[in-house]
Amino acid sequence: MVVKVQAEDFDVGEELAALTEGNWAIGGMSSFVGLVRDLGGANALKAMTLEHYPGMTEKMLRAIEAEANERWPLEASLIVHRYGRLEPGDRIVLVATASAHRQAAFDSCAFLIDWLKTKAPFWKLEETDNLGERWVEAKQSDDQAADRWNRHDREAAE
Amino acid sequence: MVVKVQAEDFDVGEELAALTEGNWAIGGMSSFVGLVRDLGGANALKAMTLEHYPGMTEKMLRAIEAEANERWPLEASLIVHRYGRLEPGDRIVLVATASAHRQAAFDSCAFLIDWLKTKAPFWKLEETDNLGERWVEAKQSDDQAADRWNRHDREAAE
Amino acid sequence: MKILYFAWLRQKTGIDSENVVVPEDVSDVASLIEWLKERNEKFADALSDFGSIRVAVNQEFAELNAPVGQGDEVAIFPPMTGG
Amino acid sequence: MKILYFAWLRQKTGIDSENVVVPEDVSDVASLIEWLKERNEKFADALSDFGSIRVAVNQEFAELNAPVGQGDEVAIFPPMTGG
Repeated sequence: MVVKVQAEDFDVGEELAALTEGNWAIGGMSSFVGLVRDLGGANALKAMTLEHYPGMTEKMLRAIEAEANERWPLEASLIVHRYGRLEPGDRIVLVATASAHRQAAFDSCAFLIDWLKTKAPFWKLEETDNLGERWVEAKQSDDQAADRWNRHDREAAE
Repeated sequence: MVVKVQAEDFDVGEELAALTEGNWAIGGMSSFVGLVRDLGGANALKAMTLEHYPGMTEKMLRAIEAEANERWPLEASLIVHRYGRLEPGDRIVLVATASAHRQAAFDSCAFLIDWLKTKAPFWKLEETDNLGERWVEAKQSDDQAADRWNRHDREAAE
Repeated sequence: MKILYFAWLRQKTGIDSENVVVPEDVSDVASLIEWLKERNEKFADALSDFGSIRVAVNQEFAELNAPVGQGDEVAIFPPMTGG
Repeated sequence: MKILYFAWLRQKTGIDSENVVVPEDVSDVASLIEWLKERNEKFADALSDFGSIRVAVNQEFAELNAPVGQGDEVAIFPPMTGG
């Protein structure tokens, strides 16, 4: 279980190689990289600044990674999340999980990224030419994606 | 859309970086790496040799990648599959998909790997100390995982 | 009590972090926010809508009825947008 | 007709690739397999169970009733285990 909260960029290849290195019980590793997107047009993005809550961020990322490790039989897991000023195409976040079985790797990786979207104390400030600075609003679709994982629990319990 | 069928190992970081490089419409990239697993014990694995059907393999991988691109709004996709003799911990396959939206990236990546398990013309020969050489048998659970994607179609059509 | 403000709550209040002595009748998150709103116009504006703010007490998410006291670290921020 | 064998079908028949002239009554996958089984013991054994073999004609998966002819490339193999 690794958690990194940092301003610098990360090397996806190095991070993923370190995750599986020497562990022959791993059959599959699932990973997700979130990037600063710019769809262009009238509101072309100049930059996105990520603010976070130092201390709480690390604590919560460690807690959710521990929960993923309780829910699925993981051999290794990793969350790297950047903060600070980023530009279009820059990497924001890397989540990776490895397991003997591919489905556990896939599901736990999706669980972690859904969770990060709604429960990690990060806030995004977008800078665009036309609209100036604007705080990104939380999306209902992200809450619904995160809630999926609770529903699974409830269904299993019924 | 990139398909590579090769004996040599691949560099995950390089492959993934090339996939998203310069495309600012990408918000998320999902990837999966399959590795040669050895759970140890009495049947500890010495090696796994992958045989494939040159020509048909590339053709089918291109076809399934095209189908993923029809089903989901992908900005980029990649399949790298090795053949030949591999040892525990070696990488076998890399699948990666990138989209403006994370759910499209996740689902299409899962679709491709489920498909590869059952429909790509590869066969695995395991060498163990105790049992000698043994062809890996197709798993019913893999067929069911691949069939999920057909069910989704049927449900959507009903 | 240490209070932290993030994102547009930091911008609207003009404060990122402060140490305050709260009156005795400030006993939970709701009464703390009511007290902060009475400080000045900026706070009244920033904290006007309970629905758009989230609170953590000692780095754990907290509801409006969660107790707060003099030694606590309280953070006030909008809904998170990580990942 | 070019016929390819993979995995344990290659091992059991002892052949990875061959060019054969098939009789005229071999018109589909099923009749091709029946004809191959009559060649010798190895083929009879390798092809004894339809359920454990898969066939591709010109690099497309094919059912037992799929037509085959002199110019085709036919591959015979066990269920795939890629990924």
